[in-house]
Amino acid sequence: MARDMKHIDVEEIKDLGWDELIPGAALFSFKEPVEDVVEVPMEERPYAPTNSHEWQVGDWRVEKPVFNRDLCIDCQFCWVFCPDISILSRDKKMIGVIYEHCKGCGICVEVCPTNPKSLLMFPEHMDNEEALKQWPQKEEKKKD
Amino acid sequence: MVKKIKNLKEFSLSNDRFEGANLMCPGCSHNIIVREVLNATNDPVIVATATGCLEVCTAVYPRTSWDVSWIHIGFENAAVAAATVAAAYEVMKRKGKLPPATQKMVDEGREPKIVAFAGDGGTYDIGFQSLSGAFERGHNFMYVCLDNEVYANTGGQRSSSTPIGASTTTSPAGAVSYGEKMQKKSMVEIMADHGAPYVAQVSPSKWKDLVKKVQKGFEVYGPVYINAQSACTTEWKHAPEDTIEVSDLGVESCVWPLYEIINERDEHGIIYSTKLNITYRPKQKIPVEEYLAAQPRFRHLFKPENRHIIDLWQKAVDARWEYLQRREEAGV
Amino acid sequence: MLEIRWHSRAGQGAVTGAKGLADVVANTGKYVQAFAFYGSAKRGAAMTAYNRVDDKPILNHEKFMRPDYVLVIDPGLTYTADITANEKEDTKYIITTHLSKEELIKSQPKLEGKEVYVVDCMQISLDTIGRAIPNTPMLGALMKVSGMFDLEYFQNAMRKVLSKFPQKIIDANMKAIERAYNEVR
Amino acid sequence: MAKRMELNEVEVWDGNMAAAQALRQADVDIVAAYPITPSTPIVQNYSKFLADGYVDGDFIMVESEHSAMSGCVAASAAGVRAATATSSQGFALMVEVLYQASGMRLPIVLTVVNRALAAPLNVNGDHSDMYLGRDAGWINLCSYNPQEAYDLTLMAFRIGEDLRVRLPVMVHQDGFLCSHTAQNVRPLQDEEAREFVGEFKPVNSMLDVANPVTHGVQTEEDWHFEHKARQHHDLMNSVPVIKEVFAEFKERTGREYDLVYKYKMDDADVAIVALGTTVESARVAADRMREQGIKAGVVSFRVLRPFPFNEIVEALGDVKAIAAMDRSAPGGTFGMLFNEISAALMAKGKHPVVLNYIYGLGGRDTTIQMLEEVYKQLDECAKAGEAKYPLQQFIGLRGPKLSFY
Repeated sequence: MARDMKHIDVEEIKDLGWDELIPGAALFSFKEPVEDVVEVPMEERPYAPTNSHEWQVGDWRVEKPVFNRDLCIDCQFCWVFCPDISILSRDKKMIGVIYEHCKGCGICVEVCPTNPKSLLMFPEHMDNEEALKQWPQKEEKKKD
Repeated sequence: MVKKIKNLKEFSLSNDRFEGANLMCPGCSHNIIVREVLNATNDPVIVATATGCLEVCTAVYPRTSWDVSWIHIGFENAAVAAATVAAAYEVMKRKGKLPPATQKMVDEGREPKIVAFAGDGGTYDIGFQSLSGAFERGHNFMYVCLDNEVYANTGGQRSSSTPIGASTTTSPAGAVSYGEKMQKKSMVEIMADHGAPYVAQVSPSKWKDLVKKVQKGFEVYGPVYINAQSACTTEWKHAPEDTIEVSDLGVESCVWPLYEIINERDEHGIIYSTKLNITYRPKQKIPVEEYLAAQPRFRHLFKPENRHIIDLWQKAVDARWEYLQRREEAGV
Repeated sequence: MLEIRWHSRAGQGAVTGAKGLADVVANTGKYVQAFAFYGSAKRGAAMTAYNRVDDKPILNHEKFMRPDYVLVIDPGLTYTADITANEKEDTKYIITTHLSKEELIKSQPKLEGKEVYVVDCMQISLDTIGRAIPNTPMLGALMKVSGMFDLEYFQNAMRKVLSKFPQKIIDANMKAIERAYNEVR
Repeated sequence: MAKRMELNEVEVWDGNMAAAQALRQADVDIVAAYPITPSTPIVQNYSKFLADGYVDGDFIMVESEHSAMSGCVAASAAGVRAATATSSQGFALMVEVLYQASGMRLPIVLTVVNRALAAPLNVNGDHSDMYLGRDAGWINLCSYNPQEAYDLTLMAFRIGEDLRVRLPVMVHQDGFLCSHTAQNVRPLQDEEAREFVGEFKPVNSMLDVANPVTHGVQTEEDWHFEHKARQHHDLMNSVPVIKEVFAEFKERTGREYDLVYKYKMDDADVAIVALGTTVESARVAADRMREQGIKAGVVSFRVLRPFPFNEIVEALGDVKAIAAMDRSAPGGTFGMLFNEISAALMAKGKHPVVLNYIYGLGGRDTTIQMLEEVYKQLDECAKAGEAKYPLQQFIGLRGPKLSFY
């Protein structure tokens, strides 16, 4: 009998035998119907265990972006240009980085327009609290 | 139903239907484009994807990164796949046999948008026949080419979108070669000449321009072609964090001009007006050299013996920009 | 089993004729087969079509045939096609020609000593239908020679087969069948 | 709503018309097709039905067979009934997508009008295309005449769409010898046919926006094998469903189908095994042989895939000499029928003489006389208890005799 791929425990998936697979290798996004997905924020969606939302690629990172709320102007550049849907922004406010999904590409830092930047790359092993302490000062505009 | 997006803050209210923890490279433009396209509408979306990076990295068993229905069949058939899903949708709608949730959306005026994503290999080369056929037949769907000018998924071979002078794994620069010998072909015009109601070129770095064009595309009935610049950190060999900057250099140098072609058609499909609009005009056109210098795939062009290719590049870009401006002025 | 071979040029309606005959015969409860040989040649090329008729289901799918009737609907094919191929002792020939039987046999000596009938299906179709489609008149001639069906029954049956055509065309075909039925010698 | 077509109790249809009528009656939602000789009339007939209001679905004239099958895959994954027709080179162009269709478990129906594969180019019938696609994971049904092409096409929808199966189905018919040969066909009336085929039951439909589904995933060494195993298992286990559908069809029409076709095999000493119209011609030859005292019979595959192993051994197990007649260029080995029959018999400890005849390539006529000669050779072998002829012979060929092994 094919196992219910909408509800299977993540740990069990890798041990499934051929006889437990869904014919055609179809994968489902959600455990239960979601009538209007654009109305449901990610944190409220009934993700099936087979949705990569439930997975993580954070270990790909060498460096991580750290977010400094004090400097942020909520411009949303980091949100729109993040390739990995790893900038958590709600109600037009930048909240932080979803480290489970962030691959550490650094685009968010590059596109951040504040001075000093509100997002900066720090070594993966460094504590975010520590990173915030080391935040650089405002850069003076170079005179030509 | 057109989603109102006044500014980036408003756009950021979008609830993504494309998920993280997919397996694309860090800093990949494909993902940014997909997000911008999907977030341009609140209507349901159904996606077909050609074989390529996007396909092999977002549906690797047993995980999917899609919160919309999605299909991959092969390398060369994303267009016919999307077109036939569109046809199937219309048959079911006519027969009154749509699934209830879908029917409810349709009743609210939110018809599903059917989108194909394919790379330049799947578009300019192996998928061109299927694309041309689907456009000629006039199915109601959007085709987005994620144009990174190379077969990135298979390890960086040249495609017919690879620009002159680029070093790829099958057109490598060497002691007696400056790399790719051919100029890339103009897919935007080719697709516009199919009579498609709306065709546009976009860059993910100019998100608002992209979203606006996608929205326009969703509003017309018929096949829509979007050629999206997709800077590739792996094959263009720039640093992942520079994706947006490299994209911008392409736009600001007019290597990657942002424009649209609108074929207005009457109820019989006869085109009575063709207009080309340049949708972004750099304040100051930067030299092509700066765009090339940002990408190690062009590094060898800066050797004395290859400098003439840079000159050639500039000439070609200037001529093309001139052509687009003339067409825009002439309203054709 | 009754076997019929048609000699025709592509476009002259031999396949339609063979299928029309099959349709009529099938309505009487018999089993039929109608087929043709095609190559990639287009309109005007010589071709052959075939009918088989039997009281029991037809299982034979060989193209090889020893025909009971050979129907030649294009006059030229009498001379250029191998119309006597695989003939039997009693094979009957119905040949479209403007010649008399004697003149015809003189012009094509290999028909000497065979049971030959002549009828000018070309002229009949031009007179009645207005185009050189000699297939239906040939069927009229076949009815007369074979005695398969009487004229009235066959005409009624053909009306059904042709029912999708305009009345004018059906009437013209009926006339063509009748003329050939009466004129075959 | 499509118009009802009034049909006679007996129609004179060629195989193409028979297949087209079955597609019409099955109320297919999407037919995506491309013309190719000799299957072209199927889609021509179908588009005429559409033009006259007898079809409620969509007919998409695509730009290649590759797109025809891709369109069927997408439509089927979208949750609608899809079908197409092709032959030969077109079939070859579809091959890549045939595997996608079966791998994604989409119950598409493909009517294949069998034709030779180039080079040299040839538009006539042989089984090269059928052989090319036999490992594609589809259910393969074989017809020998227009009536069967019609019946099996209707049944193909029922079999493939059954929730226990969900696999695509090919229905084969011989190019020209069936496709362009008009014969008596007893069709079902539209409402009977529709009732028999039933409504399409979508599974994991892409059009259901509340339940997003991902089709056509990537699997690597950690998953591919299991999925292919599942697919093979389900193909093998389609047999009871095929039998059920055959039985229900018999109840409705009186026409009987079985996995393996047998003619006069109860006491046969020698048997021809063939496919397509040759099966019926061989019956004529077998009857003539029996008049001469040779106990001849005919066996064929009604269902080529899944391979009816037990049934074929049961049919041939007591025969002394068998002709495996392959209508496809064997490409450096024995023909497929020879290999598969020999393997099946050997696996069950049976050792009759099995000879391989390559015949009828590119539409070369297969005469009753030729089949009689085959029986005579078999009779000699049967009496001698050993192969008195080379194991592989080309027959009906001009020039010196060609044989191998």
